[in-house]
Amino acid sequence: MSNQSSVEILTEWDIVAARQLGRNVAKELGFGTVDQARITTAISELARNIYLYAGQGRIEIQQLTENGVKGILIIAADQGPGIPDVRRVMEDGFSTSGGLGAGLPGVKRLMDEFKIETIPGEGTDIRATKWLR
Amino acid sequence: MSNQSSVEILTEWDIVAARQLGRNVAKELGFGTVDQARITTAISELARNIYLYAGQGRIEIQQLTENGVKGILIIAADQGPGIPDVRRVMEDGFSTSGGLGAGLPGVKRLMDEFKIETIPGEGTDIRATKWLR
Amino acid sequence: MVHKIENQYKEILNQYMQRQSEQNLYVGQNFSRQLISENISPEEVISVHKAAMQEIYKELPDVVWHSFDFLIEMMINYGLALQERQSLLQRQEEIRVEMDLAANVQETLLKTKLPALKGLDIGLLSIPARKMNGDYIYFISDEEGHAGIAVADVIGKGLPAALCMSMVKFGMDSLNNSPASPSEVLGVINRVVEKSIDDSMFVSMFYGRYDASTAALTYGSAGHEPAILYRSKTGEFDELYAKGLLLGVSPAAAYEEHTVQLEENDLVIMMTDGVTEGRTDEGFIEREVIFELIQQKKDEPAQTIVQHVYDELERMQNAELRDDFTLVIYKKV
Amino acid sequence: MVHKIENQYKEILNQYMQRQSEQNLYVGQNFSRQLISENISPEEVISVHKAAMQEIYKELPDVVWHSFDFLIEMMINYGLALQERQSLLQRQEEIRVEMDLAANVQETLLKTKLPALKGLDIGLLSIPARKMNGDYIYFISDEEGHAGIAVADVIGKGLPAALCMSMVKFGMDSLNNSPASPSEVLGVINRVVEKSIDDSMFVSMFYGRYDASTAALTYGSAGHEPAILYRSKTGEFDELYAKGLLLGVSPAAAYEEHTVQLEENDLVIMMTDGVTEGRTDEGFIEREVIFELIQQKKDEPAQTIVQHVYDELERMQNAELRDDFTLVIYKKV
Ligand SMILES: [Mn+2]
Ligand SMILES: [Mn+2]
Ligand SMILES: [Mn+2]
Ligand SMILES: [Mn+2]
Repeated sequence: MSNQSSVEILTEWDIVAARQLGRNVAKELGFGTVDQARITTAISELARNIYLYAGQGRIEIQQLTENGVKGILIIAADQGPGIPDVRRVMEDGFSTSGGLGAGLPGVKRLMDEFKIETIPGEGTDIRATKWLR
Repeated sequence: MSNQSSVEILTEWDIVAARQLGRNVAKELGFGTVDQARITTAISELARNIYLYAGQGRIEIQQLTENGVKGILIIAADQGPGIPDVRRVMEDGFSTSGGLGAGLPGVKRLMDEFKIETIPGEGTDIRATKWLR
Repeated sequence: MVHKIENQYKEILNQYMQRQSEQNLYVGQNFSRQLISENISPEEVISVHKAAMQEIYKELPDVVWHSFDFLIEMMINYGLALQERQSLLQRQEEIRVEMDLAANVQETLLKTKLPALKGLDIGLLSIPARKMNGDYIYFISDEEGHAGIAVADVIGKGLPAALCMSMVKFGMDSLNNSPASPSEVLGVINRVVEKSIDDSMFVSMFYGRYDASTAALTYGSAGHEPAILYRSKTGEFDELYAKGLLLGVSPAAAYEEHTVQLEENDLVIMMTDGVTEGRTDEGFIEREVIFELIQQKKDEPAQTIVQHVYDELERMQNAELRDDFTLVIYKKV
Repeated sequence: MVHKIENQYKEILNQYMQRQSEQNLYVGQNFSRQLISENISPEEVISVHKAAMQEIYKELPDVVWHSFDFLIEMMINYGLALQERQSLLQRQEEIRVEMDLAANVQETLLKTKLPALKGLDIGLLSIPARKMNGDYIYFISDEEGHAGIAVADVIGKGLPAALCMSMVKFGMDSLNNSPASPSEVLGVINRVVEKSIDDSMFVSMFYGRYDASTAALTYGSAGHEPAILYRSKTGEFDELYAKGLLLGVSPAAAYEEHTVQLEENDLVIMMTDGVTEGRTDEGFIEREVIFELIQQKKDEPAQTIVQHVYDELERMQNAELRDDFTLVIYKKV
């Protein structure tokens, strides 16, 4: 079962809209305050990456149910330049040492599952899931 | 100019007494709440080290004035077994990875100046200073 | 500066207290990144928060202020852990610089010269999984048209493997550029390895000696991944297998050698297990997949074939190399 | 578990709210260590704090609860930074293990056999400043009573230096245990180094060849710290200086050699600059200090003298080695 909705990311305001959408869904699913804030932060980070590096893209939020467990899936998709060196971007300290924010390792930590597909010149597709414990 | 007072460390209660003495002096000198808490934590750590590893010793608190700048000096002295490998004890992660507390690197970070003298079998003398900015 | 932060914080908090909107939380969170980058500790954040609340809501009961004081005390150890992160990041950077330098030294140390041999087109690639390479390619050649090509793999990765590899190189150097027969070469290196490294370290090696005048390839193996011979005429792939213990196991080990006759456009494919033991989410990559990749480019120069195989295998594995990857292809032209 | 923590927290907070004593803060701070060790993030602490306050002080106005919500949002990035610390600590531990393993490999790789020579008592010590040693001692000896003793130092420390050193070892190995004359040995190693490493890496080396039948020592140096000769009869210390470029600078470099005649109880002291360039808080340690230390133990076995010098110099420097430390003393007995 899945239930979806999405936000196009074009301006910085859309980041806020994506956050709001994610927080609403998370709340509705029954996530506590701290997890709501974590899910929202992950969305914020992904939306900001689209806004800063791809120019435009889309954040999609899906409600999941698997084996009776509910969860939230964030999809961040863009047709931007792609990430040339994924290994490096996923390294600790690469994006955070300057305090630039959580970076992709941060998103991975905030969520339970994380998957990235990127093709240089074609775009990036990131999927991150958090399950309701 | 210096003004001193001290607490013998024999029981865990004495750790609290040393903390109280340090916090009072820090407050009196004009340190803010956060710095008071940091100085107190440093004292706590040093007193706990004495209590745990030397069995007994002394925490001494001195008020300092140097070139018109006020400061607080903590002296932790014991006649315990000494520290066989100071280099290792001052390494990050050595004492903190198990969440055992700030350790000596923590004390060094909480204060502005830090000096350690230790002789195996004879004891340890640690001096840590924080200046009022 | 602290004053500026206090004012900014009060401003942002005040906005949020007026209206608990996502917008205001977004602004707050962005501000928290700035605080981290300025090394503001969590206990300071609580302290600034308390001060801001005191200005905005003077009338709140004392229990609220005491509660913040308690939080400040609780956060001191968290602040220390964060400072530790800073110094760990710095230490990590220092190690990275040292490793890069060491990888450079290793590269210069282990460099080998591609032989220019009539009738043989050689392509090669050796990519370490981490900083330091535990795979190794070594060429020997003489004036009379003989070329020796060795591919070796230290069991293990990283630094310890890289240190061992320097030994193989100097063992090969001691042959003074005379491409001897495989059983001789493997015997010499086996004794060097056996003498110089401890019992837990082993090296596998495949050695082929090509004679340009007869187009015959004589090969031997010390517990190494067999090479593959692609027959242009039939389109078939044959294993070049030879019996022999890993280097370093026993000083008395003996090494078989076999000879094959190369025909025009035949390919000899030497590699390490990093090529054949790649894994995707679905499991190991089948040998047939690699054969397929080679066939796709068989009419191109050897280097193009090598690069194609690497690119495709890397893509299948999501750019995650689990082991050092070394591939040498030579083509009889 | 989370429930247990919430209850404990409420209990401790409640105590503090009743009485703002140092005792209660001490209990709270000890509890915060436990929270960190259980990977409870700062945003969770604020959340637990808020819940506890809500239970104890239901009647507080909404602004208080909003204020905690804002703090939770502010702490998320702090929590992430803390998780990063955990993975950095783990990574640091992995690197430590790899370095230890590499240091072992290096030790086995570079091991050299002390020659048992009539009339010569040898003591030695080589201590790296970091994990990997960039100093090196190598012995050669033959059946006819000749012993070659080399002490080398790669310019630089750590990993890159250690990798270079393996090259010196294999260069020495290529001499096949025949203790040739210093100018020959230094010439051979110079060409190996020049060929194999890049222009930024140099090695200094002192080489002495002792002839047991005549008690003559012939020595040469490639830009290395001069050795010292202690004359037992006069109690004087003489420098054993020989002209020669660092190894690796120029393939054409030539190396001088000189010969001295050893008398009974004379000491030859070979070392690296890690011995002479030790520093205390007061500045460099004077050579005379080292001479003094040697004289104190001159009648003891060579190993005792070496150990005494190291122990005393280490003590003077507060156990902080700035450079690899290598000392070889041989005594004519
Ligand atoms: Mn390997
Ligand atoms: Mn391998
Ligand atoms: Mn050195
Ligand atoms: Mn040195």
